[in-house]
Amino acid sequence: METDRDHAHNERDLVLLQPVIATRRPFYYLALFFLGFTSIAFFAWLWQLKQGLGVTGLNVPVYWGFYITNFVFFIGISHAGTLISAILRLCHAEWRRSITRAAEVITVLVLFFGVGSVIMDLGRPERALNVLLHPNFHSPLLWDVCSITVYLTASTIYLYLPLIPDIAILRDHGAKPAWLYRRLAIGWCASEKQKRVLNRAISVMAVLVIPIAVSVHTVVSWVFAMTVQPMWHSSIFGPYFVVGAIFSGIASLLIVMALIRRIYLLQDYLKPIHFNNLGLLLLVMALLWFYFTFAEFITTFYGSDPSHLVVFYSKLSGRYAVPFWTMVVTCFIIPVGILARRKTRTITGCVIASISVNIGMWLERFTIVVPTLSQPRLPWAKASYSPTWVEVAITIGFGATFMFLYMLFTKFFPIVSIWEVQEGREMAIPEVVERVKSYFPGEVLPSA
Amino acid sequence: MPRWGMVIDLAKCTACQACTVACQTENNVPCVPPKEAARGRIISWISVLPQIEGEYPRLSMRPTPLPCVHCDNPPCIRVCPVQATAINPEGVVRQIYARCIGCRYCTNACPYTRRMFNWYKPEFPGEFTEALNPDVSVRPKGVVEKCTLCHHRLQKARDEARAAKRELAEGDYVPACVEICPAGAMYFGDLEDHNSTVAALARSRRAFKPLEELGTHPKVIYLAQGEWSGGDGQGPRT
Amino acid sequence: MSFTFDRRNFLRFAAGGAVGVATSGVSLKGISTLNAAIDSELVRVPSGPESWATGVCNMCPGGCGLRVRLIGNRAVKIQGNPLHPINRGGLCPKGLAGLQELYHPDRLRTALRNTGTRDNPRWKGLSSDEALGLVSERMRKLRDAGEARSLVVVDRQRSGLLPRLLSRFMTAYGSPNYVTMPTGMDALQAAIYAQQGVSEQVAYDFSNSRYVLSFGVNLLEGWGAPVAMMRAFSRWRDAASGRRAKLVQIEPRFSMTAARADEWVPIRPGTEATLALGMAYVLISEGLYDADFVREHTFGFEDWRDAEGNSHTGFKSLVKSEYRLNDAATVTGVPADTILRLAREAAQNRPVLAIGDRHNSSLPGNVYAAMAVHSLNGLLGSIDVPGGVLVQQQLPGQALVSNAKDPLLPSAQTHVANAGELPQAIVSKRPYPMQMLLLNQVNPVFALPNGAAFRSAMKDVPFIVSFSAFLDDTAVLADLVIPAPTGLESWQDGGTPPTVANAIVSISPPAVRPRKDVRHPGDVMLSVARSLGGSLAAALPFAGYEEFLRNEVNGLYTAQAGAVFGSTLEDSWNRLMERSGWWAPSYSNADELWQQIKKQGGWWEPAYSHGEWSHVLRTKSGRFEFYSQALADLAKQRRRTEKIEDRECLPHQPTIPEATTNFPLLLMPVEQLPLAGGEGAHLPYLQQIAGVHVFANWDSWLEIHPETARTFGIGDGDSVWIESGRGRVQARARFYEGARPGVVHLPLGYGHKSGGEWACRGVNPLEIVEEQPDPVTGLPSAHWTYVKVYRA
Amino acid sequence: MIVIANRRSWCVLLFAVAALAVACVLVAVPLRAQGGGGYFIPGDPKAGMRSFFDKGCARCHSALGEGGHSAPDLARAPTGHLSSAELLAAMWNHAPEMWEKMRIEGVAPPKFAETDMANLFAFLYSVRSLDEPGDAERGRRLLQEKRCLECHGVGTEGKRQAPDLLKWAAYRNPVSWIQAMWNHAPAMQSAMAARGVKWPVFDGNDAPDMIAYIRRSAPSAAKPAYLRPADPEAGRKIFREKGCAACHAVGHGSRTAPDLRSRTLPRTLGQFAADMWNHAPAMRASMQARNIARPQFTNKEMADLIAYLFAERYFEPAGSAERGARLFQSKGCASCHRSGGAGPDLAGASVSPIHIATSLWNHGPVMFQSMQQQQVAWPRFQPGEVVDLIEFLGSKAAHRRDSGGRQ
Repeated sequence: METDRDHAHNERDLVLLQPVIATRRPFYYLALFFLGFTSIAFFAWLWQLKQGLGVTGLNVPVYWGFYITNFVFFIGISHAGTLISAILRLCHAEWRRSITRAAEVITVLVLFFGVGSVIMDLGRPERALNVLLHPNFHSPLLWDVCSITVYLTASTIYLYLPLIPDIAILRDHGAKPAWLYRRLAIGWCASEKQKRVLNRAISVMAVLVIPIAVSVHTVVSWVFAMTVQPMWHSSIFGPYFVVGAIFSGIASLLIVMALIRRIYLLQDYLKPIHFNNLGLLLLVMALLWFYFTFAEFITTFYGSDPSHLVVFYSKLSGRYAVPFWTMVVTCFIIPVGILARRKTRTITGCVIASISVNIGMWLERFTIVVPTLSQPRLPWAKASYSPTWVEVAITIGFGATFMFLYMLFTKFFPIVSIWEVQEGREMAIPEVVERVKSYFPGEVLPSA
Repeated sequence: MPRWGMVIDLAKCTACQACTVACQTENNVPCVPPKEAARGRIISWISVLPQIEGEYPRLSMRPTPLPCVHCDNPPCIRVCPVQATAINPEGVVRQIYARCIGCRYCTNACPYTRRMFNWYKPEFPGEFTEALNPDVSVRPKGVVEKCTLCHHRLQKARDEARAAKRELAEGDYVPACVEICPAGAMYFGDLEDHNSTVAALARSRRAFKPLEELGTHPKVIYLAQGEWSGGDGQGPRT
Repeated sequence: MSFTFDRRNFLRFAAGGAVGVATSGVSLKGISTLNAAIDSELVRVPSGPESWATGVCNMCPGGCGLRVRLIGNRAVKIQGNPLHPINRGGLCPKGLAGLQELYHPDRLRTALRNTGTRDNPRWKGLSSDEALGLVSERMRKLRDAGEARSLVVVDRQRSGLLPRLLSRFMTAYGSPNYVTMPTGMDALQAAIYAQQGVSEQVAYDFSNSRYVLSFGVNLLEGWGAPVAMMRAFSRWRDAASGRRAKLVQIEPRFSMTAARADEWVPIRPGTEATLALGMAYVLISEGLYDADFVREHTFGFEDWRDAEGNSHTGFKSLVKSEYRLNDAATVTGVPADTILRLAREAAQNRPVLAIGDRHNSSLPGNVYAAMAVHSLNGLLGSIDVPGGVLVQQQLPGQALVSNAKDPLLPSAQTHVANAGELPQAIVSKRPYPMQMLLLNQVNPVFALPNGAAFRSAMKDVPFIVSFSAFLDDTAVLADLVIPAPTGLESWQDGGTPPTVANAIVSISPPAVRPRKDVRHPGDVMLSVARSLGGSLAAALPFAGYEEFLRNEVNGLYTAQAGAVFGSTLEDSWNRLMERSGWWAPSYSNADELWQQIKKQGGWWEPAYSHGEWSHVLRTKSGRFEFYSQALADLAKQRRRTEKIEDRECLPHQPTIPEATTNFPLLLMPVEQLPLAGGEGAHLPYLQQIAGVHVFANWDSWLEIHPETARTFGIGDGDSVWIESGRGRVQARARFYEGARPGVVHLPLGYGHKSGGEWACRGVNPLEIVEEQPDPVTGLPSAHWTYVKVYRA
Repeated sequence: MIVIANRRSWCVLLFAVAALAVACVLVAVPLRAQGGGGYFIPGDPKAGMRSFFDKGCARCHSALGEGGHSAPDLARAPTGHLSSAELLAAMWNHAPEMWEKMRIEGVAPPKFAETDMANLFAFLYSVRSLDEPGDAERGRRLLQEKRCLECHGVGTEGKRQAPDLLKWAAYRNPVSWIQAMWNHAPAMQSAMAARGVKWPVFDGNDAPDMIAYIRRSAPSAAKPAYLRPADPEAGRKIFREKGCAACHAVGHGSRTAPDLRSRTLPRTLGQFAADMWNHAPAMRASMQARNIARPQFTNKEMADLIAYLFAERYFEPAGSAERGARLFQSKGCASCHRSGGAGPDLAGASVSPIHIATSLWNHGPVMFQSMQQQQVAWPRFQPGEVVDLIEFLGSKAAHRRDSGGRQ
């Protein structure tokens, strides 16, 4: 029952196909720019492969540094997508419709970099498949392997399913390469049956993906928490990491949205309200994050286990005070300062807060990984860790490559879900009306 | 089945670090170049921890030779994703170099920081290769290595005992560090055998285990330094 | 185009899957290739038949015996010889590192001849035979010219058989100038001579002592016979030995010895003598000293009158007037009750050993301070009793030349007595100009406090030969360098190490084939003797060093005493026997003895008979002299006067220079076991473990108390200059709580100028220490250098 | 210089003598028990020393100072001479005390094989026969008291009528000293008689003490001259050839001179030799009376002779089986050790002190425990009683074996 107005809107939605169809020159420059970093990172990795991990700044006892920080950070960001979009979907938050795709892509892409970071970190990456040949199910790292694999599969499916109708649209618009879209559309013709199947599949995946996502980051936290090392061995780590993950995920999503909005001129689709809503969510997460951080540190402080306190003070006032307090400022003071006020919760405000949060969350990962390692229980040499160019290059390269792949994605698929927006426009409004009405006493409505 | 263990008498240790060097020569542990040493890349399966406390002039030092303590409940084994480290029935925690993927999770899980990583390909400048022990394989870059309690010596001792048609006796199998200790501060043997020296020492009132509170159940046991007790004719006070 | 899961789609997926598996299969193969490639970078260790050889450790004078594990002809492991009485199977890290010395990349491959100048050497390789020819030619010329006496040999060892060969060579050649390197124990030795009249090496019966007072001696850090010392330390703490002995370390710095001691007494630097005399005050005033011993066997305790009727101050009145308890406490900074307690404890826990003055293996202390400390041994009757101060047994055999020179009189008019005074003798051309210098594995330019003087004096010597395995700081100034073998590739021998009482001879055949064109100095000297012919050839009629050793073993056999190294059990048995007058040797002729020595590592005298006063108290009075008549004679002789002060002959506190505003900090060089004796910096094994207490390695560090550092604006790990009146060196500051405020420490053994990249790391504190000759012996001692420290 | 020259010539003489010795046996104790001959102590003292350390005896006990110090030095306590049976008796009587101490210290009593025990006995026996280094101070007093210095000099001290004692300063072994003195005894005796000096008698450690003083007074550390291990087999020959056997008996009834196996004779070799010196005038008189030539000895001969006598003294003369049987009843052994009793029937074993000592260690602790439970006191034996008991058990065993053979 499409109205004309809807139809007109639908026609206008085709602007979303624009990035796929037409590519302007700056895109190539930007791509080259990113690829430049990628190639430096690649070279750095080859160097590392040839020489060994000695080319990093790692040492005894700081065996983990940038790579593992990146791993946790990237896996954290991956919660942007799938989790947020799944939660919003399940909550029938209708404003989600134009942002879910952007979020889900982040998830899928960034997961590769999470896994990639671990591969970078391996002394013998060529033996990585030993995790399948000789799995040790007692190892939290193996749990990670499992949960990340499941998560990657699930979120890829979860990305793909809502993509099918859009791919069909692309196919129908003769986007090239046609064979790609033909194949990927797997015969979508928007029949009622297909829609029903698809919607059910998406709902099922949304339900599935939430526990998987929670598990992923819990398990990541367990990599640390399952050891007996001071300030790693903490039961709060699971939820703490999940919250942190969602926190940084939302922040990343906000940044990406702002970029897309700006570059592809999608102001109509990514409106201040989206930023406002996500900003509020970010605010909530900032408060939650602070709560967890506070709980974690206050417990350690009152527990006064000497080995824990050494790490505690190295963060609060010792060698890691700068990253630590920067983290507190960037993760809490700046975002809360900006987002708590209606006036500053603008798009720019949100982006500033998000960048700040991402920096802060990276630092949080860093101050979790490194200080504990550099203050072992037994007094070895006071170890200090500073990364080498290899680690920095690979870290930047990972960021750049992620951006590049993300750009590439927007060149093949619409970054805002066309059909969902359309569907929302067509079906959601009455649905919402009905739903809201159902919240209140009054006439009993016949079921829809 | 024996349970191999070591007892280190801190009262006798002079912190000379002969154990460190003996271990290096026995187990083909390379010396890293000075630049790498300065970056904390020295590989040493047993090192002496100085453990200095206090302020001038009230100072104390407890130099502690620390090898892998071969926990009965080793935190490192649980975390290895590829089962590259395992505890054998005789209680020796070993590393399978050919399987290790070099993730260094075990090195981080070890509360004693007694697992070492090969940051580079091991280098033996000049003719140092001549001094390599054929009983111990040289580790490639990128894998974790650790104290094996000189397991190759156990195999050799077993073979010799078998050839002589007798049981393995106390003292047949001793790791290089224990063997060399000039002060005789280190003891090695079967903790399960109640008559062995180590078992007797492990029962001593001076005995304590490193980081015992973590529940790792180390099989390297220390004897506290004790104090001089004046002219009362008593032995070392505990 | 329906969205169905039909057959065609299925096939399509299947095909895709197959392709995927195939590609991953290929990549798996690639991965395994990569894996194999990385692993194949590894050194494959060749196997071979295993065998064991005996050895003698020559990494320090400690005299340990080795067992060397061989695979084929490769030495793969050094262990202690379990039969050797010094180390009983144990070994220090230095001995273990001998393996790296053998296979060291910086070793000299051939003999080298300097065809350039001393300042700008150009090295030309030549065969050892050619080099040998050069040496004999030079020596012949010198001898023919009637200047035989101007040949100087500087030897490394003091005990053992090579010194015997060298000194015999020198005697036959006609030169009195056979000298050894000064050691840290020289002042101590002089004090023993002054008070006991004994010029043999002093020995301490550590393992039977019950109370050891170390006045700043770094007992556990490479002093004396390091492994024997560690074994004694272990015995002090062995429950089976009945009672734990107490080690009291009196030292300003919290050294490793202080850390391992039962009590550490931090003391104001340089006031050890006052503390010792303060303790003597307590012992005397409380009547705790060994009155019998003092009455029967000492001289100069009470005030006395000499033959001319002049009255002299006795030790008792000296102590009672000048070193009262409270005064001593004020001077030393050690609380009076601590001094009181230490003295009482010592008196109640005999036998007591007092060792000092403060010195380490390369820097001697002060003679008067050493006498003050040794006086405690006299007061407490610790002379030649079990657990006391002993006198080293002389090796039996045909010693043609006595090496024992009067330690108080190094500078005789006829010869040079000590490498330390060689620069002075060379430069001043007194007693006569030196024409040729032969350095046997010594590095005086690096190791002596007057190394710089040595370096410049070397320019005045026309011909210098160095036996050295490395082109070290001294060898680089020589005209001819003959590569010396390292411990495992030649015949080795060792004598009784310092501080050990029982006579020991260790001998071992070469364990491996020589790596390079090396020549044992003994072989060189023997072939020189042969080619010079005449009396020289007659004095040393041996084809090679092995034959010389064999001949020395004959000497051991004729002594009809002692035993080949055996298990502790056999030693106990032999000791039991010898003590009751029976000798049950395991050999019946010299040949058997030789074979057994080669197999077991050596021969020794397991028993020591105590209380042979005529032997251990050889002073004028035949007693232990609190008032040293030898010193009195020396002073009279030197000043050509009969009038000397009592003070010159009695132990006393030497004066201590004060800090100045320019140089406010006292620099005390310290020694670590790995680089003890200034040797070992070229060995990575040792570089890795030196400085463990400050987490330093491969480099010098400046130990500084955090408070002191903050006063001078220095942070932990800062690179700083340490400047004295002589010059400045740069090192990294390390905060060390164990450094006394106002005192800084630099480790010895670092900062070679030549000898390979590894050896040349860090700085040599001897470059900036002030040279202060000891007032009595004239030997270089260097304990008082004030410095300033500032950020680089 | 004269002193040195003399010393050297003495040394040469000594070495010449020593070189003659077949020197693969130690002190008074022959090692090769299997080597034949009748005077050998079964067991190897050096191996016994290993047992002494390895079996943990040395943890508490010492032997001449080597070993632990919390229990008696077995070379010194008890002070008298002990034969093998007496060693056993001492061990038996103290066993419960030792076990109790071991129990408190958490040490398991060691188990012995019979050869171990034989070696241990050999070790204890020989170590007990060694002289201890003397006390020089006491030696100096003795030299005065015994009026030696009225003729002899020691360096600057004493008179010059007789040779300076420093001439022999190299001699470490009291036996060497006594031998030298013995050979000159007649001359000395007359010189002393002329001066009215009483014949000096050396008790206990007198001789080593004096030797220690003389050594201490030597101008520089004298190169020591030791005795080589002696040969009891040769000693037996000397005993016969020098005519000792004419008067002395060795455990076979009394003759005119004392039985040389008597347990009242001193414990150590040196003291034994000194005893010989002490009786020199009496012996001389007795010899003169019987017209026997006074024997002269080289120091090796003297050592061999004493070695032979010590080998003899290891064994006790046979006891009485009858007394043994009574003891077996009175000490309460019979209440358990009978056929069907709580303890094993002791018949059927070849019995020797070493066998009993081995069983004592291997089974004793259990036996002691069960005795305690039954509140039976641990029996104590006098040395002679042990011999009787052995005799009894031996005869009983023989009886059983015989009857067994008949069945």
